[in-house]
Amino acid sequence: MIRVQQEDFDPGAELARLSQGNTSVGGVCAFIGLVRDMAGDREVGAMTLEHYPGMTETELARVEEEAQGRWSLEETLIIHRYGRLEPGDRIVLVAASSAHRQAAFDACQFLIDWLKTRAPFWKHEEGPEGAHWVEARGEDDEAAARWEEGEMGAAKNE
Amino acid sequence: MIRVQQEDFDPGAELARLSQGNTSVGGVCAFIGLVRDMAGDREVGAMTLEHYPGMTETELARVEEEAQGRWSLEETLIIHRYGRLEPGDRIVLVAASSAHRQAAFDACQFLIDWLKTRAPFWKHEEGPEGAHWVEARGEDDEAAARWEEGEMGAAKNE
Amino acid sequence: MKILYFAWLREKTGTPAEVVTLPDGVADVNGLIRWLSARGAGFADAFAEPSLVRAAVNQEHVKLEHPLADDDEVAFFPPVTGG
Amino acid sequence: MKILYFAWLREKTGTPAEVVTLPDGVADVNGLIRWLSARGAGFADAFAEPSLVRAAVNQEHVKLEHPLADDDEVAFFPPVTGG
Repeated sequence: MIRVQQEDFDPGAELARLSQGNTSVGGVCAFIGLVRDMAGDREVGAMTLEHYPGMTETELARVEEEAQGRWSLEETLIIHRYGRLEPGDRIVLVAASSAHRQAAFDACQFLIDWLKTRAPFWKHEEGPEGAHWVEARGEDDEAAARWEEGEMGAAKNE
Repeated sequence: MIRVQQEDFDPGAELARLSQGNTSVGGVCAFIGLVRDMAGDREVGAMTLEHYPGMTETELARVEEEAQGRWSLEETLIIHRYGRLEPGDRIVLVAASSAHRQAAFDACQFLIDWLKTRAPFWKHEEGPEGAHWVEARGEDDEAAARWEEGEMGAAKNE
Repeated sequence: MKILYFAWLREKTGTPAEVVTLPDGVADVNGLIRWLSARGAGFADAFAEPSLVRAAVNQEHVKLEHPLADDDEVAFFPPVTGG
Repeated sequence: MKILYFAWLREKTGTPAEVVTLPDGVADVNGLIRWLSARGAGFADAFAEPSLVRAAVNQEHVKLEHPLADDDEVAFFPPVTGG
């Protein structure tokens, strides 16, 4: 399931839904991303997440579908917020449930890695030194590249 | 933090504590293990988790301490239940919060992998064909062995 | 066609969205970037460093060589930074 | 010393816990297993397949070659299956 929303979400309620009424689930893996008070050595007062309505949902659905195709999963969930957020605020939740824990872990890591380089969100950070658009990070590209076709086994099974 | 208890836990409340009041946290990774209705091709009606009070807490604290030493983490949490559990019931929660998502993911996976081969718990399964003690699985040993000294980089950075 | 601009491309062009007729001689995204850049200082500035610009056509990531049709929805934006 | 038995070792020995004096000539966990196995059918059965038996001394996993002292807490159990 995909949700793109301005309002906060309740991780406990969301995660419960990944196994509720489904006793085939042996494990749920989840990742919650939050706004930090520092970005590198810059203080962050707040940030505004801009996105591309329509394409965001389409891309997140593609990422979810790709995960469902790669692993044997019971449920997957991506919730991503947009708008103005402050340090400590939740930005994103990705989660996967599966009969077996390794599939849940790998799928969850895949969801956030691919989302980071594909979902059309842009962070505008405000701090004491002014505001600026956050630059994409090479390490996010590398994290996503681990999951490229043909390298998947190498990335996770060694 | 370590908790060994018979009663259920509230994943939402527990996970909130991993970042509450700490704006250095950029990500929280969590894994929840649940009782499945099948173990291989055997139906599971219920299971009873026996443990070694005292050593359980000591071993879980060792696992947590090892994770804290290997990664730069803000908080870690292990909650493990014992006693009688039915399909759909939560067994275990492990979680790690960190400034950066990869440390949170790796530490969380490490916590469950090491716990599985070190914490003194034993599952006694009941099903339509009778009751039996669950046998340890070779793949759990392999998962734990990924984290042995010297193989860690190979396991996670390739 | 509809053209959308996000993040600093929106700021530099001063345009969140516009509707234009596919200009004569523009066959792909690169051609559209050249045509837009000739429109004025803001557009020239936005597209000055093509390596920083990403594009989507009909809400799908594409390379700048991607062909264009007049009923396409084209979007320009910097590398994404969500999550 | 205190000796604890868990899971099917508890069931086969019929003993969750007991206190014994470290027997003469028993220097390590293997020696204790041999001594316990001679006590009767239940104990012999519990320790019949040493490769299935794990031990902890003073609540720490040890190999079966681990030396023993009279004030140790020794535990016997199958490979763990938590999580």
